[in-house]
Amino acid sequence: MGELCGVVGIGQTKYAAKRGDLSIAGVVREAAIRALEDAELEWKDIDAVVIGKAPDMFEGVMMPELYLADALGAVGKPMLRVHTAGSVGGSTSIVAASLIQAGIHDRVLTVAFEKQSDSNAMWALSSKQPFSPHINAGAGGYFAPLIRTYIRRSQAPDHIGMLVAFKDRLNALKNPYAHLHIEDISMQKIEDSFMLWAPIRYLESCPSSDGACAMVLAREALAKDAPRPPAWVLGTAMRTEPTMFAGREEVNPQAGKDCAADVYRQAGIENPRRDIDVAEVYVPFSWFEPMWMENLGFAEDGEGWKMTDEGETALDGDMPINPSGGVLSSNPIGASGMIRFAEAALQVRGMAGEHQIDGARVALGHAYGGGSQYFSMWIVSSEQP
Amino acid sequence: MREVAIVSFAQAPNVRDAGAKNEVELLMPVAHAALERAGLTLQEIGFTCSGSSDYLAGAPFSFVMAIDALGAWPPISESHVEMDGAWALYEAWVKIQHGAADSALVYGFGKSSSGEIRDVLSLQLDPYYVAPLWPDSISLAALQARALLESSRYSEKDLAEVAVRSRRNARSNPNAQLAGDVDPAALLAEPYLVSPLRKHDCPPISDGVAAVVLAAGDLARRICQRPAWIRGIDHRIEPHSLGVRDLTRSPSTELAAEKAGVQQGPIDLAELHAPFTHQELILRDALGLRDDVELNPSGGALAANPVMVAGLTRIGEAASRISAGSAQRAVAHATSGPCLQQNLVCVLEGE
Amino acid sequence: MEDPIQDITTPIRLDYQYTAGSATAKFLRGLKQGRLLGQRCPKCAKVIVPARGACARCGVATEEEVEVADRGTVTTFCVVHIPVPGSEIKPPFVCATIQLDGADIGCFHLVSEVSPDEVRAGMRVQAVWKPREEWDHTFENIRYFKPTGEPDAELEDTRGTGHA
Amino acid sequence: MANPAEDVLSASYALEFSYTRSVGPVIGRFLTGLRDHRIEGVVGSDGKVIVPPTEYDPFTGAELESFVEVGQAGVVTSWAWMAEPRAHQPLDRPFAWALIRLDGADTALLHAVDAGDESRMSTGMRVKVRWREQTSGHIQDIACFEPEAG
Repeated sequence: MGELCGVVGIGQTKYAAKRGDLSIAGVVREAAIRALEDAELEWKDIDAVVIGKAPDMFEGVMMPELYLADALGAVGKPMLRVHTAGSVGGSTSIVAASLIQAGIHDRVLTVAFEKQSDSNAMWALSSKQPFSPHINAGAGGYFAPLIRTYIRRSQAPDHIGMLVAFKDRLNALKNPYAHLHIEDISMQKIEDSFMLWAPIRYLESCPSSDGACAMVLAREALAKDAPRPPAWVLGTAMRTEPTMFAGREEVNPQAGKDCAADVYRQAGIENPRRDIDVAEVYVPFSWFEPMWMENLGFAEDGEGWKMTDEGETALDGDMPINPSGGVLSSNPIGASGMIRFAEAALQVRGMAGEHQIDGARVALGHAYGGGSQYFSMWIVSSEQP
Repeated sequence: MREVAIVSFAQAPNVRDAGAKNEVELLMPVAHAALERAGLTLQEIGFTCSGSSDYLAGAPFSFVMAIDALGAWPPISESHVEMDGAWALYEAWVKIQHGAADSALVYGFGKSSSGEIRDVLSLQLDPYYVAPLWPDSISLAALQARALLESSRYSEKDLAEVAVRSRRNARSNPNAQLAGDVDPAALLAEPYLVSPLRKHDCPPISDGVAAVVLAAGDLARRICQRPAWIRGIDHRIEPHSLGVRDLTRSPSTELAAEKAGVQQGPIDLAELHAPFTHQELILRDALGLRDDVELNPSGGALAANPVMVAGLTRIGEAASRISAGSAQRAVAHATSGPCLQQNLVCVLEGE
Repeated sequence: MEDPIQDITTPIRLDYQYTAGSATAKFLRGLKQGRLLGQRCPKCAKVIVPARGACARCGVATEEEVEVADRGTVTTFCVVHIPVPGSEIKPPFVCATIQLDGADIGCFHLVSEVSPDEVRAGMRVQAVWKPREEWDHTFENIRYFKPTGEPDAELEDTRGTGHA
Repeated sequence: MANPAEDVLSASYALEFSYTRSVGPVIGRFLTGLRDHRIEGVVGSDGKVIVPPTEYDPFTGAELESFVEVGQAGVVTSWAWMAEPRAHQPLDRPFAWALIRLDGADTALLHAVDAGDESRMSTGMRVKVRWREQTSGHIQDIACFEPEAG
């Protein structure tokens, strides 16, 4: 079905609380140039640009792709802007891939970014829409109760969340692009960190980052000739369900299960735990690792936390999750999903550097957003199908 | 390329202020009407894609609640562009080309009445050099209009005649806001709003929703008596800074038209997303439309301009006329950004 | 010569007129009268509170008005230790999902008059309203929920699998 | 705040925030120039001088870094008469929005012209910068432009 799509170039900025050295265009540009360099291509080689980010209010620029057209060499080309809440970085990658898979373009540049420091990430807090029927306690106030439900149902021990945070923060030390490099990280340090929304501690939460991620995607013939090994896209999937309805399962959402089943089917994956070598999974609060392990079918319901507890999700475990340090270590919101997709591709290209998983052949990139209701995933492989 | 057609189109009446109805309440009947006309349920649809803007709504993640209108259970394969619904249609078309879906529901929604749309659109501008000065959307269009008028290709009377035709055509469009018979001389006697533009040169402020259903090949033929086949669709963008562009031309429209194959056959009618009278003239030239082409039979964006919807509506209006048999080959156009920065061109044909 | 410019400040202010949807308006008008109004889905028969004008699962309009109790069951919660900007509530406080008696969906509100350590899923709670003269079109007419002292309700989902 | 005439609950609210934007080297250099009453452009891929300087070439996407100082007066290439200025705009009395090609530049800059009356505006007319009394490195350091002749 369709053309085969390969990832031939990947670029990331250094993620930081504030990239005070760059404009918004400068941020997207840094990632885009690195992706072009990786692919050994120039602007003129790119046929179309697909850009994604989270709400425009972070930067106070409406539809910033209009202003960014010049910086991304998009003038005279098609340019699309995707926004699917937190999953947007993943969805953006998928839209870009579909332009190749549909046979419309030869090479597509896709970029996702956020420059949250422009608003000190405070946008949502500065104005409150009238007539909101609910009491709002921030993002953590929404997700922490879901975590509590997970803990209650699975009877997971309290330290699991801290264990995830410890592992991801250790991994981040091996990733030069990661925002948070906490050299003296320890379980004790995490336990001692400030409680935000119990059971979520400060060091179990994602930071707010500036940064961008970019990829160059190419059709089969061009990807085969790329200077560095491509990551072949074996499957892509997106699923959405409504935020609130009677009886909605919010901890282990159906949309996530359906999305995983769809992407596995496309990629010929029968047993994800066995067939996938490494996964980059969107974990903004530590406890979401075990929750997603179950949602993704890596563990039985109620058993996800055991993977973390037994070290299976660590760099040297049999199912490494987030070798890059994950969203817990770098979180330019609109780009966070694309970083997952790109890191999965880096792994199968053998280009992940110090956090490379030896022999990684098949990898999953995962993103979610909204009230755990938007999902996007892709499977990439070192081997051309 | 797979054959893909528009098999159904629905829209809400465009109004100055939809009042008590929020986006979900506006969208629900329209989305369901589009599905019903196609004889499909949401669960039979392969892909759903929408277009809208948070800044229009004045709240982040404004598209998330819109999902509530659809009945997205079991979960659906779905995406969203922060653009006019016309680009959502493009994304859906790509998905069908890929073979990942055989049908798609596409919708756009926007309540321009919530904020001061002239100021809201200022935030589309360069955030360092231009947005801090708050030039409003009508002023920018006026700069473009003067450049066109002084190029000697068109006069203020030509602009007024675009408005006259728009309102005349809109008389037969029950969803239009501005319709009627007006005299160009009377329009020209009105004062300037932002010179050289008068009120009639500018779009009304509109709340609106539109939805279309796309289907591929035999499915389209089965569910629609006369599908409007998408024979070509393309979109292009220009540099952002107004000061580096030739505002009297639309090179991105020219390029998109060439890629979409506009000139590969005779065009019966065109639905152009020109919120301002002079922009219709620029677009007509860019598309190379002959004088015998029926222009904006719906009245176009001058008769109703729901931001984030009006481009998709143009495609839907053109498709409806093909499905009704009153046109054989049509071009539909959508625009985005200040002074026609980004343009999409779609060529539609009957069997 | 001063240092080169690295940052600029650009204030942005946009004025909006926000209109509550008609279903939300009905819910808020009910609150102003001290009533909690939901709507029953004509398709799945579930009662949705706050009324939203739509059953998101079925994608149909909801019209039938159903008044629900101002007491219910905590289904889950968290303890917020940081201040919520723009809010007068002092941390730590309990933010809970509460399924009101007669409703089939939870709403978010605060739980107080109990130590955060003692709050648990299944706990029965009832609304503590502000004085009537302070009531307006807002859920904040209910100051918070407090425990009723009834025995805990049994929650349906302890198997850990989706019941949706 | 409720409107009793209809079944509508509506209220006004403001989406308000002061964004702090890091500007990067190119925009930073231009703004630094403004602070010091100097206007600089950048040389584009085709050798044309772009003012205000874009970080990347509008047509080729190339990185631009060759700066040149341009004049503080120039020619109006198009304009629009703002009879009723809106909140936040540079002037609170009727003025013209104009695209202005400064001497030595090949592209136009968008700003306000304080011409007093529409009859004093024309395409091709010459205008010059009026600096704000206190400059701080912001596009608003240019208070507006004014007709060069008198």
